Amino acid sequence: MSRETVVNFILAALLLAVPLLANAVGQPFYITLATRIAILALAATGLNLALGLGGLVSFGHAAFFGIGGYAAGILATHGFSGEPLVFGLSGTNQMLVIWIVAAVTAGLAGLAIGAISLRTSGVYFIMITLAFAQMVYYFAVSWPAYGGEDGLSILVRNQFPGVSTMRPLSFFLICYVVLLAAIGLFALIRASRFGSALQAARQNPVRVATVGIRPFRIRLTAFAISAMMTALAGALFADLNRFVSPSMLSWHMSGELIVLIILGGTGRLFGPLAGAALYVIIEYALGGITERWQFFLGLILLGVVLFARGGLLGFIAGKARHG
Amino acid sequence: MVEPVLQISDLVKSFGALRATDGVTLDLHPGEIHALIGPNGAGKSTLIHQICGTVRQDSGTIRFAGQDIGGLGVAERAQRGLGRTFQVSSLAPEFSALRNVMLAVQAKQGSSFRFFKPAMLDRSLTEPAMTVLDRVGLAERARIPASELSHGERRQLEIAIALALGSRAFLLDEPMAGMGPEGSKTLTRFLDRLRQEAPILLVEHDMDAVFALADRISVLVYGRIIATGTVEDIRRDPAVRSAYLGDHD
Amino acid sequence: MKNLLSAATLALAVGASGLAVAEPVKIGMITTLSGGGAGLGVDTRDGFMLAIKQSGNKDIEVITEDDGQKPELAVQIADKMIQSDQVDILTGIVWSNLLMAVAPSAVAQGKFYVSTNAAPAALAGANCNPLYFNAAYQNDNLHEAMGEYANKDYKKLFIMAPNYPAGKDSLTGFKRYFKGELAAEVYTQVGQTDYAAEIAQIRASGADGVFAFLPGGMGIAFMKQYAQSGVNIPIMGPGFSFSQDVLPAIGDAALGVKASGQWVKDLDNEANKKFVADFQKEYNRLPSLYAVQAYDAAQLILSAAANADVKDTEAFRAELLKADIKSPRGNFKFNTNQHPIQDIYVTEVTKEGDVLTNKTVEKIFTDHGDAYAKDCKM
Amino acid sequence: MTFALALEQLLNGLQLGVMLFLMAAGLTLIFGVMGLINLAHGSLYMVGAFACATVAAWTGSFWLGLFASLACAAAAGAIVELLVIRRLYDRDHLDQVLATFALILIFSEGTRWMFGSFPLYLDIPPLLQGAVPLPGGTQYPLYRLAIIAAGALVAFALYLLISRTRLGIRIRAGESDREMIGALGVDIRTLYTVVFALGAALAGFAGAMVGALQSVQVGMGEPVLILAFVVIVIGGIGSIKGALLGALLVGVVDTMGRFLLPKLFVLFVPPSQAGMIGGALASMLIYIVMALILAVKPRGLFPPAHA
Repeated sequence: MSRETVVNFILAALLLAVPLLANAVGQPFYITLATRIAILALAATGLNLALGLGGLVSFGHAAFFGIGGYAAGILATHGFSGEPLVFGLSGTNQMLVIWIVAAVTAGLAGLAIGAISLRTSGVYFIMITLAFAQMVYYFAVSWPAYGGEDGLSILVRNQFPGVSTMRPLSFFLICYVVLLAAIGLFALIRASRFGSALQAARQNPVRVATVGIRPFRIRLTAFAISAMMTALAGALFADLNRFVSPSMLSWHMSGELIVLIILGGTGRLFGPLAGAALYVIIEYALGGITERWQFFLGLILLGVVLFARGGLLGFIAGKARHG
Repeated sequence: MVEPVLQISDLVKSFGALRATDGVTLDLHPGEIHALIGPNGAGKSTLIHQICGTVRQDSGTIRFAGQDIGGLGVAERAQRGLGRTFQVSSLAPEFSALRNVMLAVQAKQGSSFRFFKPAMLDRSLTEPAMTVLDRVGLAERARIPASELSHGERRQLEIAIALALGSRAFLLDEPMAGMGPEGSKTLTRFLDRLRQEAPILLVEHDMDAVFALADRISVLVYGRIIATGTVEDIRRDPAVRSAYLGDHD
Repeated sequence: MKNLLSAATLALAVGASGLAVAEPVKIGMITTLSGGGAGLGVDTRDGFMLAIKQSGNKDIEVITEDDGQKPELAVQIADKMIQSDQVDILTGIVWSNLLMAVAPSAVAQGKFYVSTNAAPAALAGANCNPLYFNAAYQNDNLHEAMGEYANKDYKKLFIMAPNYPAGKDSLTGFKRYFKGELAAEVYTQVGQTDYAAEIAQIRASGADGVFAFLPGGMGIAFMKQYAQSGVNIPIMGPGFSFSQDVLPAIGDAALGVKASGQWVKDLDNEANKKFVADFQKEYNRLPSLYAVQAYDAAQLILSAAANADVKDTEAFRAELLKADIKSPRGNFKFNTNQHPIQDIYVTEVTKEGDVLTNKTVEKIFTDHGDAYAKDCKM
Repeated sequence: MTFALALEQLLNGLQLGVMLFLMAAGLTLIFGVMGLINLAHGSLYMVGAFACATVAAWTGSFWLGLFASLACAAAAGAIVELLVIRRLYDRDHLDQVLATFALILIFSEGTRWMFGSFPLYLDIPPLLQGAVPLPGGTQYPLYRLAIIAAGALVAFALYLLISRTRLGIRIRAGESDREMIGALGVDIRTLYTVVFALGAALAGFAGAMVGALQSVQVGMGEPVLILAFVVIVIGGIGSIKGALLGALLVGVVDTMGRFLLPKLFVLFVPPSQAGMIGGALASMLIYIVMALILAVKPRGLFPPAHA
């Protein structure tokens, strides 16, 4: 077992142990904190597929995060009120259905946004993805039906068959399992033929075309899968907060998702989890000490980018290895 | 007469006032090594770019295996069996040599959209890739990342990739560049055998290698082919001597 | 409007200060102390803490945290305060969108929420809740007051607000009372900083007055640009557009603007004089509307805590409902939906020495409630 | 719609465009010469506004404030370049985005630390107060006309700087070939610091000019920053000409969209609905325009030849 595998295993075990312990000693807030870490890690794992494997620096993944959130919020609202949604379809409060809707919607949005954005590269790609996210953001802010800027409250957390989702620990376990499944999927994709093509397209796009693999299709597919995973996280995030608002779509959110990946270590399997854990802990610990915590967060980020390029995992587990 | 694998007629490409390719006609027959030589700035790169599709010609035709490929993209040409090697860049520098070749195998199989099966456990990828690596003499270095291979090894890897693609013709862009004398000799022997797999259009500065390998040589100067012929023809050609060999020797 | 509680307000008017309390009360204050809207949160916190300090009550513990004006952060803090710190009462949120994220789930978990500012219509009508109190107003109130005021002198108004729910509520509230003609109804972008396009429309509209709801930086930008435009149509708006926190930044451009407020600095009552003096002494600046609202919220909690155990939800709620406080606003009592019934004034921006502030022009509504109380069934 | 109103809106669009150009010129220059994507450019804009407001409050002179905004923003730019930015030139865009994102956090919270949470006051100088008559019988604020003039002047000065001066030659050389310029014996490190400070000064100047018109507060740079990025992406990153035309395009499209779209929707739906839908669409309009342009021209309208 490589050192990174050991570190990954410890990370996964810690994320599980903390809420169990918190539950045992009656400190449910730490369960909430761990749930937040799991969900942000899931969102960032989605982005990592595009950014880490594919080299696609999307500065607009908040769009997918928010689409997932709104899918959950809107379906739950209709499920609660009983008003039909569209074409006579009703809302629902079943998480499994919501997840599918969230993922499919975001996948389609990802295909549309990707189809245009992937025509560009470099800075243009960063900026056009940002522009698309801004479009969705302004749409959500000014569309009155679902709360606009005020957002949308989900009065009761959505249901999962056989689990009481209002219990913090149960909800955490759902998020945890989904996160591990996503990380597993990430690992599979990374090692697969598709993953080979995607990573090669990042390393040398021109050259990849000369062997007869079209980077555009590979990237577009990766972008859509990435969007779906991030949207799934968005739906869970909405359920965690029992609330959705355009702030999930803001460019700060996109920036934060990138931050998580870099903090943890770009392209690494558990990078997003390490990054999310670090970020939430920094936010919580610093926020408890000073109102100026963003100032210090900025300094820490700067330090990581300038001096610790491998992120947390790079620091602990050494240089990344590739197959 | 056997039909040429690659046939280029009256190819023209201008950049502003500069005619980089000025009515080039060139062909490549099965089983032969056709070397393309010329001084720096003669337009060799531009010509290669047009053949493999990264630069679009202004006029003229490129036929490959009996079909006009002048309007196709890079990937389509590669899929039809036009194998190109590069002077510097590796396919995927972070990947091992094996995974680089596997990538070529999967490209040939046209099956990049498989998401779940680990490629390393996929014998339909690993076996052909290992076979090819063995043929170019890289089997023992299969697990080394491409970026850590030596200069010559990377060249061998490039050829392995072209072989794995099942190329029906090779476009080799300065394969000898940066090689030591020993490496050059090994590679020369290898290329000598390679021509039986598929014909080679060889762009090369190393005249020893060219004269040792080439069945025919074309000389490109200022975007024009000034002579085509056997090694002996070219050695004797006065125009070539003055335009090229003159300032080289 | 039902005044079920008018009797309650006549009950012993005992000031909160100096009363010993048996049971400790833990209050969680979530407000905006960083980011663009921090000014409002700082005033909220300071107003609230002034009342707590004056009470000398050692059994009241207030935990304050910064929400950075981010809903998801506010939710996280609320979870922490409820689950970890085990607070009894939450308060302090400035913005409607953050309140909507926090309050419904807080009251669902059996905690009191006393709002110091945000008052969306969504929580005032059918979705009112016994544990949710609003010590400030209902979002529509100040806009309604301006609508009523505009009836006197204006025939044709140009009205505008940002394109978000509070903005739409604002214009709806205004139109509920304004009987004249509308020259145009314009929705601007949230956070917009350049109003040249709107000012051009105002110039061309033929309106005889402008009603603008543009809180915070938006109002500052609009007023400064309007003053330079050469358009002389009078401006009016709800109090928060011309509150003490933004007036210094607008500068003289604000002079003469009419606004509405349920509190004005120069209101002639003892509680107000004391409050303004104390606030200035403590913080060395003039209080804003937000400070007063938070001050009253703290007073309400203190008064209830003096007479009931916060763990006894029913009793504590009954004490809160009595609204047994001396508000700087003067008359103050709760409506059936636990939003205030209070007087609303029209004010004008003036200069006292070098300091811009608001002075009272007239009382436009007496004992004003809100339009949603009738839908609230508790 | 009258001629006067249309003219006024066109001027408004121009004025917005000119402001955006001041921001975009610095961004695009920095990208063109150093290949750096700088998210913290909006923070330098904020620095300019705060410097101007503070100095104007001390001295009572807007003009001294304006000078201070140039000096402070340039100084802040130079310091940031020396401490942080120069370590980023050979990094990929991802690292640059992250590091400059971190700089935004530091600048914003640092400014709040120094100046508090309340907006500062900055007034238009007496010389430029009031409005002037326009053809068509309407009036227009003198200050906005002054901004348009100042922006045009800066554009012209930049043109002269780049085409006629030694510094300009070096900048152009830096844009076309980074290795070459070092070989020519130009001190490339100093050149980069100077270019970065120049871009910062332009942003600070814009911040001060706009500060007098809007509110001087923390976070004021972010909306402008995003618009400026839209501008340079539309114009072609690295092209000053592209930045100018992109800025004017965005300024006019945005202003006209906000003005005309609600009017357009009045034809189909009731007025208050039209206001909302039109307003919503207007706020998305420039992003839609940008996406359309990039879909057709993936490297903007005027992509620099070398990139």
